[in-house]
Amino acid sequence: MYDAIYIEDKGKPTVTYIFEHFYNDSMSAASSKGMPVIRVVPEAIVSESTMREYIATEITTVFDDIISAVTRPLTAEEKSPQRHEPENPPRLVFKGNLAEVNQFFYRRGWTDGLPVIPPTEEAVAEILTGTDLPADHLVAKIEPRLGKATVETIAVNAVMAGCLPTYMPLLIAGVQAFAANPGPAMMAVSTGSWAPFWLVNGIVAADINLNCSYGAASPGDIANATIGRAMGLIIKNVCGIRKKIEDMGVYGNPGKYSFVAAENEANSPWEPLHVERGFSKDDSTITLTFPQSFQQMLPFSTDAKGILATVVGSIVPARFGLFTLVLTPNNAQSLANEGWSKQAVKEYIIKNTRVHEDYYRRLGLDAPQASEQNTFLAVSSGSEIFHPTKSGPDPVHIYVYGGFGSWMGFLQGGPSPITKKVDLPKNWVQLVKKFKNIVPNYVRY
Amino acid sequence: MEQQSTAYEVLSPWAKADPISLHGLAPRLNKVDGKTIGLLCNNKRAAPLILEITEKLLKERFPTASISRFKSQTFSVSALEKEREGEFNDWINEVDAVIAAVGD
Amino acid sequence: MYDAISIEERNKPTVSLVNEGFFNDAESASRSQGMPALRYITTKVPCESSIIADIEAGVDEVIDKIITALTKPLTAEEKVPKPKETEKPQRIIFKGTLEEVNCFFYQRGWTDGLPIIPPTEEAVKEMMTGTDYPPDHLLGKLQSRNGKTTIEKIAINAVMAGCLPTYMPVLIAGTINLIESEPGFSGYTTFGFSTGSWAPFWSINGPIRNEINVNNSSGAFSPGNIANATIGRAIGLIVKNIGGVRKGIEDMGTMGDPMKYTCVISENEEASPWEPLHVELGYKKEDSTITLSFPNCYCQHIPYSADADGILRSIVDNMPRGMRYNIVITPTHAKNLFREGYDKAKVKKYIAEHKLVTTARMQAMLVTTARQTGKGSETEFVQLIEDPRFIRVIVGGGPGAFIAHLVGGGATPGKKEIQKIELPKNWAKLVAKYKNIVPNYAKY
Amino acid sequence: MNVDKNGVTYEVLSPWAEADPIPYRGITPRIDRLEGRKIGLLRNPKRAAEPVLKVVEDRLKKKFPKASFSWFANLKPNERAIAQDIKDDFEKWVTGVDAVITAYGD
Repeated sequence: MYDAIYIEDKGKPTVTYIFEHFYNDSMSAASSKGMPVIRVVPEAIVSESTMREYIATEITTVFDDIISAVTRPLTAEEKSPQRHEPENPPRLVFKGNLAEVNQFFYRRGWTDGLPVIPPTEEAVAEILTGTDLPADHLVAKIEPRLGKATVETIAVNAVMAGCLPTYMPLLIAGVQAFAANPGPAMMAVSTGSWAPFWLVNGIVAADINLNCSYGAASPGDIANATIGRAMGLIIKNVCGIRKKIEDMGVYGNPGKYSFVAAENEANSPWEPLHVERGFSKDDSTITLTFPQSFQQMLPFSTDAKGILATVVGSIVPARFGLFTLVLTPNNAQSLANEGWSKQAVKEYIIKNTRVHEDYYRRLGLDAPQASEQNTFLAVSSGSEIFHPTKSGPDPVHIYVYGGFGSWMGFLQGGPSPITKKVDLPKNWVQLVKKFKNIVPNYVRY
Repeated sequence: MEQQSTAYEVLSPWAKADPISLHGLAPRLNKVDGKTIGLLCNNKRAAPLILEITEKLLKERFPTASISRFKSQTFSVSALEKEREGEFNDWINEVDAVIAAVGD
Repeated sequence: MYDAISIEERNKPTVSLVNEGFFNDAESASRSQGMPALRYITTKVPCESSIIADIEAGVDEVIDKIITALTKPLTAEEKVPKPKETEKPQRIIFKGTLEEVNCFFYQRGWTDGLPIIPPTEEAVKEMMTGTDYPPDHLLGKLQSRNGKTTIEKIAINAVMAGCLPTYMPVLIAGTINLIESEPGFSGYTTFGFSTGSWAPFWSINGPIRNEINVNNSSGAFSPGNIANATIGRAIGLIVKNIGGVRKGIEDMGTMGDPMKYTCVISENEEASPWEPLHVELGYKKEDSTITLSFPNCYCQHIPYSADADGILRSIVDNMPRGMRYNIVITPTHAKNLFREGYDKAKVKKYIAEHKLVTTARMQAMLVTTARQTGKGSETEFVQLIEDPRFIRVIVGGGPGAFIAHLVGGGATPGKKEIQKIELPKNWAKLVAKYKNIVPNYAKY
Repeated sequence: MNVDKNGVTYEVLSPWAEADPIPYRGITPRIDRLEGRKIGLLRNPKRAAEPVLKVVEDRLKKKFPKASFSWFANLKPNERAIAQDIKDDFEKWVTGVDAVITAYGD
């Protein structure tokens, strides 16, 4: 909708064809840019359709509406639109028992459907001990709603998600990563159901017991479970991205519940991701990507030849965007033992994953400049699947996490990673001590 | 047993947002014949087809209208193609109204 | 460890070699089979390793231990282990504030790390209104610890997950599905535990879908709908707390998988041109059912074009390898296929016949023993999917072009894979009570 | 009993299921030596199982030249050999060996 608003602002009447199911999404986008009265014409042409006769019928059906939208005089509301939302929403919104709070929040569309901890003054005050920043400090304003991510709002959503205070520094850095460029908000609303994946590096991971080993991305660890969840709630309640209204993901993605891992730096033979991306080894960082697909495979054999052949032979080109190879420490060690650096593995994958020359033309993605100018589709027009561009110089990444097994993970899709440094509060050591022993203790049976 | 006598008083998770200035729409055309109608196309697959058919219908219905196309290589010209802003503005100046297809 | 136990029972000493990461798993398995003293040795040979030098180094390090394990006389404890302490399970386990309850349950290893609703008498009683079964009704025993699966335990875990009482019939049917799941490599007893990070995926059919608001449209797999979110979560907690499958102890998933938080969809039967999944599997349209599989991949892609050729060719090109396949396609894609004469069987047949792989790239675990391929060639192609019934086609998803795959294990034609959902007598009243709990999103 | 500032406290039921205690059995007496004995090697279908046992066989042969070896494969993961159609072969094989080394190659 942004182009249409831009053109209206230049004084030219505009009308936009919108797939009928995207009406809410478009109007939210238009409101967020200050033009809630934009004229659109809903049509029934299914996204990415290629069926000419069908499109012709649909367009003919709505053509009168198109003409009317550029010629029909404006109403008073269209000339000077009025605001929907109250300017000063209350800080305290509800009072009730646990079941009532949960139902109230769910019905307001503020949760993910799972139970929340009520964000009381007391609980929010406790979680704020995790940061030196004042509660009203503005971390970022985030598209599309331009909601203000203050430290307090982050804390409220963190309490709801079940976070411990020691996760606040990561959440603040996570918000900074999400707000770093328009890419994340675009991915979060897209039909492609891209899920934010958060990789954590540096000492903060061990300090908060973030799992980097067996089952890192499975439920069972409070840090992995609640950090991703809190970011999901922030995307909902600060960015204003709600399912079926702004988030038009066709199928959705279970990765949107929480998809968080720490890199298994201790067992990786290579420099950790944050060092590769220019941070100091002593820094802690959080890195955001938006995979659409998560594929797991066993390598054809566990030596370098087998691992690389599995990657090259199994990458699926139509799942375009960034490719991140997840290796267990064993697989990384096998490659390193045979002299492979991370960079060499990445270059090997870029050079050797190929498709037929006409592949991208058949997909309708053949404009070569598309990939040069596009911030998040690192696809090419030739036979190479991965084509480094100005905006996506590094289309292949490698993360090392997981237990001592041979499974490999393919995270596919989305724009280039965004990495932000995690700033720790002054009393970090005491804080860590206070919360570090909250871990599961499984009885033997 | 939950003792329901007292309850949780809770803070809102829904962030504040600064009120943004709201804009009205540009004045509409009084007729289409004789005007230059811009067709704006993004790079989603269905968009070119939608506009191709729209152009055909416009020409049939308004023989004296003229058509000018602009093709964006990304999903949104103004948001992402800063370097083409000049070209885009020139195009807007040339046309009297715009029909956009995002082909989502 | 099962064969080692069989051999010990036949009076032959054994020693088992396991990867060092599986120490907890081996110990848990031997205890649960009643032979806690079973001798096993952990090695540093990486899982699934095919590197001979690593294997030799790993074996050389423990060869003396292997000999000792077969020859060193038994201790008194090994001959006659102390009988297992009878667990004295308390029904009421804790008393405290919301924060304390959450912390206590998490530290006991009973949660997934997310907040729970405290399962008080009152809350469990409300949950039990969702079923006509008495609390102590025993459905069976759930692997690995053979936990007694009573209706009350299901209700307690359901409260923790945040379920509404109307989900109880679904949870009971889902749990029965796990209990009766095929032993071995097609069912829960492998996929709940294995290194492959397989996640139970539940698809719901029949009238109950709409009565409890299970999302089958945009974002069905995303957070935001209480039914999709909490039904999968509750069964995850049941697997943990009744089955005793805990991460890093019994669940040896290497990388982990967010699908284990919850992975639930219902079929959009109204908009599908085909018979729904449960009708295909022999149930009546008016029955409600829950169908189980165990994917470890979740992949999405767009079709090459919107017609049958473009949809089917893109599916064949984009499907990841697995043993069993779920393909979720939108009603629009389904209608386009239907218009060109494709029923579900024909879609499956097309995919099975066109998805080829060289025998060299065919991995043993992907096939049954009859097609074990061994070394193979780079030029000889075989069908990756030997039986089209290994593919499930589910119609769901909102507007948009994408196609989704959930691939791994599941679809066990002719064996347990689907369970009918039985409703309590007062169902209509219950539905009326809880049906309007839905999100209402403010405009901005 | 703790009561938080909201005056709310919960008395909660255990989610951890009961399980019947299984009678524990001891393991079978060991053999006194490997030399001259017949050692069974049992593999599962995981890729590393066979090469691991081959190395074990090689090392033991060097240490105990008069020991003999007998292989058995159970190629169905997590299914007991005694629960399959290979049951009879398995029973016969177990009877014929003096001790068994298994590798799960997991």
